[in-house]
Amino acid sequence: MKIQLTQKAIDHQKMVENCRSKVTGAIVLFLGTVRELTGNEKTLFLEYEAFAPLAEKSLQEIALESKKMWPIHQVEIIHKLGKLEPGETSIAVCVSCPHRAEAFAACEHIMNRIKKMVPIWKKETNPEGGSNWVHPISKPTS
Amino acid sequence: MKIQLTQKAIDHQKMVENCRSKVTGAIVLFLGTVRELTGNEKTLFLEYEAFAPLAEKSLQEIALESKKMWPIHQVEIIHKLGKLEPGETSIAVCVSCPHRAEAFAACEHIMNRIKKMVPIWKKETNPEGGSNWVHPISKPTS
Amino acid sequence: MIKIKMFFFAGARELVGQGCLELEIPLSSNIAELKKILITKHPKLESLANNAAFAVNEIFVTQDHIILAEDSVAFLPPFSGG
Amino acid sequence: MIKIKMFFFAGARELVGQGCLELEIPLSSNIAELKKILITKHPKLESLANNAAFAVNEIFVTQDHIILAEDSVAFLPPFSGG
Repeated sequence: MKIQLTQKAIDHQKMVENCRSKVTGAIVLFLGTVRELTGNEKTLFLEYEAFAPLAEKSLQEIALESKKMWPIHQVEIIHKLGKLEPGETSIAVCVSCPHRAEAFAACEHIMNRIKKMVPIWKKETNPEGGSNWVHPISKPTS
Repeated sequence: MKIQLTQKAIDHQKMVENCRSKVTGAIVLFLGTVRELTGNEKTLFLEYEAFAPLAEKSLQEIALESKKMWPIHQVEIIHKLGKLEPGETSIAVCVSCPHRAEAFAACEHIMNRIKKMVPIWKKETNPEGGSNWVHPISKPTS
Repeated sequence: MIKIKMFFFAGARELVGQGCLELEIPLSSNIAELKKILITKHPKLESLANNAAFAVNEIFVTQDHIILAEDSVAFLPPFSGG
Repeated sequence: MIKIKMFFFAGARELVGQGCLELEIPLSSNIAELKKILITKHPKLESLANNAAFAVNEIFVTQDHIILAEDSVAFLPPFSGG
């Protein structure tokens, strides 16, 4: 199990290889990437900020909770912080399980929980230089 | 859209980069990997065989069908044929979509369809040299 | 009688002993009738034949599909790819 | 009165103008009461405060959690990670 907040580019290739094993038949990797357009709003870049100690603890708890729900062999979660440009990976979750249905369910569950439970925030800056923090009141954005 | 049957190792890193875009927020990669144990049966290696022209056509149809069901930006499917050892990737499916729920659903759907619809077969060889073709009568193995 | 080409894959190929053979079948035979002919020639194929899919000229077909002269017919045991 | 440390993040940090400040609050205040004190000092925080989560000493707490002297309290606006 590896949980990490980082300022560096996320190496998803390495995550997959860390999750690969001879005892599992399925690896699911999810990458969240920065979109240039949200509706009609153009994004020049994003900045991610975390309450790091609690964010790491929350990610740990989500991973442990998921290991109780599915036969997860290996799970890695890495979230990038700082400035990100369109196309870049902001988050990567990789899971290996004996069978594919479990791996898909576990990986998606982990992402849903991260969106709801982890104290990380993003600020959008548009090409005109305007910026705003994204604080979804009703429902989390994806 | 890229569909491929190959004798070479699957480069999933490249598949992810081909699916990455500024207009999508989610990439899901699935890897099917060879398990060393199925129940109590040990596997030394697998051999995959395809009815290639029809398998490629079936994979194309599955990808096109999925593009009608979800807003898929890019999809790549690669299946390795020939001899594979435990831990190796036999199949990789990579999908990018605007949002994560779509990407998970599309990728899992594609895998479920591949298991049912594509004329590819595997033969298991155990450490004692015994081998048998896997022809699931009632339900497909994962 | 018409001449067709039969292709066998995976377990079926091993049971028949070859991947491809020429076969003569009655005019206007369909896939269900072809299956019976194949089982008569190769009784070991019966279990696989009852669960196999068939393709003619690289297109999946149903049991009532009529086979024509020179057709290439593929015997496809239950799939295990992925 | 007791002294606590307040930490603000993201939009809340920008509205308050700083990420960290010391604050005096009445003895035995809970999170709900702290919120009222914060909104009185920084009226612009109201909307975020009503939707924020709070953590004390790096543990999530509920509205009725009693704050102790020297506690580190984090004001966590709705999350948008991932």
